[in-house]
Amino acid sequence: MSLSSLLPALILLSSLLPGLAIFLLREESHRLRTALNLFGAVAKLLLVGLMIWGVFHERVFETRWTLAPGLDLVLHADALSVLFVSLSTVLWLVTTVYAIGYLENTPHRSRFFGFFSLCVTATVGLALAGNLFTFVIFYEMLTLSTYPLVAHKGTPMAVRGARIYLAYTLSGGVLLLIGAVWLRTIAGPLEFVEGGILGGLEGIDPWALRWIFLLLIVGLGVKAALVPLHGWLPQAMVAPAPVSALLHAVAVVKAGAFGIVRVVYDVYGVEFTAALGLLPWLGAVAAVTIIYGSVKALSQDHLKKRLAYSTVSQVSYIALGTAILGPLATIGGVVHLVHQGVMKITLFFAAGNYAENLGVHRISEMDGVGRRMPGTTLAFTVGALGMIGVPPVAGFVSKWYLGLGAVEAGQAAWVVPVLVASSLLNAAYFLPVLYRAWFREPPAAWPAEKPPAGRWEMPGALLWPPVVTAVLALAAGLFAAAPYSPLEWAQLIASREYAS
Amino acid sequence: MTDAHWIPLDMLLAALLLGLGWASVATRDLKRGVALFIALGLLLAVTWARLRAPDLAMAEAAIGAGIAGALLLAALRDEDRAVLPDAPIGGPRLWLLNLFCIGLAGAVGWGLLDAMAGSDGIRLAEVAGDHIPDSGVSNPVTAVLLNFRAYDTLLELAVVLAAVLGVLSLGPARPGFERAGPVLGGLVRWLSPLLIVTAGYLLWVGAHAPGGAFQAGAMLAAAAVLLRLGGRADAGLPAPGALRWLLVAGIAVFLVVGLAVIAPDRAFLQYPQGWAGGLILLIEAAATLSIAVALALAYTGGRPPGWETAGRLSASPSRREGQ
Amino acid sequence: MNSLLIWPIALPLLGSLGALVWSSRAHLIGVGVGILTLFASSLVALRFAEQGGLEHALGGWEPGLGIALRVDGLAAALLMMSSLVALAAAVYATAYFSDPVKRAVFWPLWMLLVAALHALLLAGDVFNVYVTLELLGLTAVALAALGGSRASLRAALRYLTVGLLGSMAFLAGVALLYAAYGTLDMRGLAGLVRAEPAAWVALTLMTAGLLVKAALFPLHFWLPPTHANAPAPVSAALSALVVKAAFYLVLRLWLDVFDGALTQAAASLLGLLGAAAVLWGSWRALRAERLKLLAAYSTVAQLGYLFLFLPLLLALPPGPGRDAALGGLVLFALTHGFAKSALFLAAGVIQQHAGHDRIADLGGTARALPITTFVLALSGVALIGLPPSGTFLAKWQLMSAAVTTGQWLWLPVVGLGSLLAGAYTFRVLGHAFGPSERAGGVLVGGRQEIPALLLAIVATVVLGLGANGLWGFLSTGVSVTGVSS
Amino acid sequence: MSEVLAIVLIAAGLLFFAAGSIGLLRLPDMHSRLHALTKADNLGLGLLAGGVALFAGSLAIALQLLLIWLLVLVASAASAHLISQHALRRGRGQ
Amino acid sequence: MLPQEIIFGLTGVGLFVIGLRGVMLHVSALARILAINVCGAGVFLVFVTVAYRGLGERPDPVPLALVLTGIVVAVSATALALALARRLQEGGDE
Repeated sequence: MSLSSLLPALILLSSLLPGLAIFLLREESHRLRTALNLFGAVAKLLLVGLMIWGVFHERVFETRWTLAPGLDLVLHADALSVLFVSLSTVLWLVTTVYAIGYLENTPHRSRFFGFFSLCVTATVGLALAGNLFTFVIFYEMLTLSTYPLVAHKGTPMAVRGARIYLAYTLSGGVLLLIGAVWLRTIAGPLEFVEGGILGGLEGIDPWALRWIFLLLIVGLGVKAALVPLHGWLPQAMVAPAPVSALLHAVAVVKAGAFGIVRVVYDVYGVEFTAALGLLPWLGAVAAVTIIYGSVKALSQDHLKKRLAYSTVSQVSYIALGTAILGPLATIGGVVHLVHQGVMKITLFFAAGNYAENLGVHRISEMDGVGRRMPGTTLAFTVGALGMIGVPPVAGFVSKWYLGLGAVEAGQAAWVVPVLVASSLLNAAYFLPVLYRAWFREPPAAWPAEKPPAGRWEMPGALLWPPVVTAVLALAAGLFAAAPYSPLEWAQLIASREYAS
Repeated sequence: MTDAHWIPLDMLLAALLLGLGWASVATRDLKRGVALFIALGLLLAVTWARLRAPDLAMAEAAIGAGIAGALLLAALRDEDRAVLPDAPIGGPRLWLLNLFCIGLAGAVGWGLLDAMAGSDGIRLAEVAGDHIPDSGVSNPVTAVLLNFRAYDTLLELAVVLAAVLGVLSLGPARPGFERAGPVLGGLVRWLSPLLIVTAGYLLWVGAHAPGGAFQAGAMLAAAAVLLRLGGRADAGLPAPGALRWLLVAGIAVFLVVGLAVIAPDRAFLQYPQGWAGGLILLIEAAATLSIAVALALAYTGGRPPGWETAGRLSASPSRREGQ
Repeated sequence: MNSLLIWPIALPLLGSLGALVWSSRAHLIGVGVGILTLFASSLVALRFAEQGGLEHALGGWEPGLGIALRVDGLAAALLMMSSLVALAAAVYATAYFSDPVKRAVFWPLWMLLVAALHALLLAGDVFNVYVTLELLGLTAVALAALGGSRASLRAALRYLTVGLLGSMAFLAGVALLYAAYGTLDMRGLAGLVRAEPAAWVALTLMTAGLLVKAALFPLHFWLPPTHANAPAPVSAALSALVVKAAFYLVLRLWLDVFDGALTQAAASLLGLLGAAAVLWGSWRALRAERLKLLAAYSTVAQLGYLFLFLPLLLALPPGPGRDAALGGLVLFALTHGFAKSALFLAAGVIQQHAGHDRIADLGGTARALPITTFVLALSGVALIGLPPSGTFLAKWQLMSAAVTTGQWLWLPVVGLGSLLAGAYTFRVLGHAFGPSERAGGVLVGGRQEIPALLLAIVATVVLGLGANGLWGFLSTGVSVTGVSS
Repeated sequence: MSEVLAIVLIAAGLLFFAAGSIGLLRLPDMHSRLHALTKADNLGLGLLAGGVALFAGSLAIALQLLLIWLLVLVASAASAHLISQHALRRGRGQ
Repeated sequence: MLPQEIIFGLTGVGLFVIGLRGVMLHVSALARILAINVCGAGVFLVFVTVAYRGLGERPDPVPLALVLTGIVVAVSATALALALARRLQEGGDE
């Protein structure tokens, strides 16, 4: 087998094998576990780097393994998958570092990091999936590997949250499965092709395709937390901070959004979807979700809950981008896949730090954290501003392209108001937090303060990840025009999607 | 006499069969039920004889009515209440059941008549007849049992073994009966040797006349039953160690013969030319013993004393135990 | 001559005799014979893969007058599964029984059971099938009764009564077949059976008898108490192999023997019963309070899936579509066999460790028995039908066939069944990962945990990723049965 | 000639059987019933056997029939004895 | 088709159904076992009827052999069932 046919498989194994090895480790062997984790993360990063270079130069990477007649497990690297792979790989490295610090001296770490690695394996598998069948497989694997992470603490609340999460995602999985089987049976092997495949097929009942679209989108919408399928997300925030970070930024929610992008662009084809008259509905759902999420976020005092609802709203920008016909909107949606991830992970890291260091969980307790923990709060600020869409942070770029796309598609009439309204709402639920953090007097005593350790406000393993991701968020905005920037990839993708 | 002349008698026989069958199942008094069932068995034996199946007549009388009857009677002694409660189910459900049964009878009867009407009535009779000369025996039934369909018979012995192992696993044997008085004792002393001789005779004639391993085995078992009724709790069976060997003898010989004859051009249980008769007799002899022991053990209703230790070898195995 | 075919039957039969005579070495004989039997079965499978359908005319008499053993893809696949599962369960059993009497009687019966299973899978003669059914039934009952408790004895007695009734119905059908067509050889019958009352009544009687033994809803009532109260290795064999043997015969009759006399309506009726079994079984499994009872009800449900395939197979025209569905069916049966036996063995470990198998009190199991908990999870994945288990591919084929034939009803059934399966699996896991209120417990050794683990891995990984070969394997011996012709 | 005799014997045997059966049904208490039954049946069977033996007209078969008759005699005598003994012990003559 | 085939064939079916009904009707183990045996007797009768080819002809030996096998299987099953029922009355292990 040549490298080009092995590389995708290697990228999976780089996290799968360490994960399985970690399961077998005894609880005490902390060093070895850390080594395995970082080794896997770095190895994956290098392999992905190789792949980016290759894809940029039109090299084809594909691993194919037949599971049953007509059912191939295909791992294939195209521009879109590379974008998502690199996002998850980079953020996995950062999150691993954070998690190692966060879980220091807590029980069941082998179990945790084992499932942690499986979770990332599933995500990368999703990203590289070359057909709908493969996508479904990793989609279910993701459900399986995240459930133990959500339930990790083992408290009744955690178990309950995990059960709700499972109920939602399994049901979604079943619908997705039925849709996929149906489509596979009437339309043949559903290899993802830029520009879509169904448009070219003759003699398929459009109504069948509409029903299948509904099944697929509902199945994916559960993970993407489209209203009204978002119920699990606020419940799942009982998970440990690194898990929430992963769930919201890379793994679960993103998997759903990514799936929607795949289905619309590479299965149905965006023009064909439009021809079926499905885009407006998708757009409507996205818009409702954006507004609803923001409104709900306003009323949350619990920091992670507010962030969770903000995710509900922000991820739907991606759906919104796909729902608007036209390359600019596509760019906006796709690039937000990355930007939202970077910014949201920053926010969750920060929230985790507050809880870890000061026992601060609620916004009402955040008075003056900025002075106690300047680094963390700085990162939090960057993320928050990005979410609002303040230039030059990445979030601005996404919203800008979404706006342009709406204008280009002549749908500015309803899209722009949605964008403006959501941005105002974002400001409304983030700025007060920043104000408290920086300008209010800190309380006499924090709810549960840890003795300051070392030179920094807290251990480096916890401090640097948010700082790094914040810098990334800034960079993605500042150097949006530079080669290899997320925006450039998004443009590459858009050009290929609309080439056909 | 032709079949036409027999019709009235056959009708009578059929009516008796149905009546006895119905009565033995319908009665609430289990004692009566068992007695009627034994009568049904004997009447079936008569029916087999009428239908020109003397081998079956013997087997039915010895096993179907004899051994099974003995087992049921012994079981009656265990039953706390030999009288059943009135109508376990009744009212509409009973009517539904009856309706179902009538429908079923109609359907199956319909199917059977259709089947017999559509058939040439010869079936395998001719083929079997043609091959009896090279089967090693002249009694067609024995030819089928121990040559054409010997594999069935092998598995059938396994069924007997399985049932006996089940019985043995369930507990120790029932206590025996008190020693018999002079009359019964004398009868037993008289009869049991006679039965053993008869068994040997049946085994021998099985090759060319009605009889064979199963009838013979049943005879031996009957002797054991008699001995037990006469007051011998062990039913005249040998020591447990030997019992294990006797139990497996039938299948062992059968299987070994079957495997031994295998050759590149010869199948499992395909007896070499000229050997068939002897091998069949050998197998039947072993089978007779196994069947007799099995039925006798089944009648005693459990493990004979000392069974557990009989199978042990000197070295007791080192084994970590669960639970 | 293919005298090879007799060995998977003869070896365990010899073994049981040996185990009865030398009962102190019984466990060694049991495992040794298990290995040999697996070897023999593998040879049979290999020979089949080379030559296609195999036939061995016992006694050298032409089938009809004599009895033939036959092997096609279906039989070979199930033969391999049953040998593997039986071996794993045997290794497990060497450390299971503490009562010497039970241990001494377990081994001969166990090997008789295996012999009966293999004889049934290879049988090419309907009356011989009846004998093997009785052998299977009696050994299964005797083994199930080894549980010893009142509950298990009552269950065993009911199992026996119901089973005998089933056999009688089957035998009546055999009588009709012989009366009508004058042969008992399956292939001979397949050529003769016409669409006429005799055939219909015979098929109905035989199928009804088998459905009782295959515990198809609503004839499943005897299964949960029996499987839940038998010793763990026995439950494993009962759930994974014995009920499936009855289903295998239904398949034989419907696809081969009575191919000429069938109607879609009849198949759809079985499909409906299967659907009811899926939903009802899964629901009761969800409500079950004991782990083994849960496993037993899940068996009822999983058997339902197998019956869902029947109307599809009948509706599909011969060709790749039908082969794909048939492969899915076999894959489903295999995966369930391995997963369910693993689940029962794991349940046995838990029961021996904690002294009970109440789901609500499983707390701490994950810490005390990590491997066993892992087995629970893996087999759960297979029961739900999540990737990478073989069940996932099988369900995909099932639903795909449902779409092709327009039998939409089965899609929601499969979906709902999977969700319920997920619910009961994660209910168990949730408790197992919960905090423990009691410390310690009996030590359980690798001899019991490892076999279960291997079985579960086969079900969830091997059969999932390596399944593709199966379809090719099945469509080799077309000649014998015309299953896929 | 012998056939006539045979038929006569068989008829007589049947007569005894009938008598025995009637006795079984009509007589008041158990012991007398047993009495009627055993005597009648044994004699009846003997006559039947004799008749059938004459029909068969072969010594071997005649001996076999004789043997059967003797066995039945012994068995029925013993069983009759056991039944009455049992009945006495239970103390229910009536 | 001989009249006997109809007479005894239908009788066999009748016994089969009678036995079936008995099993479904009764709850007592012993009664059910009895009923199953009656059921079996019915099936055997069908087989023997199928084998019967008239007074003049040798009957088909194959069904007769099957019935012989069936009788032995039936008695084995009966023995196991009775033992189970007895153990159950003694109350099992506990």
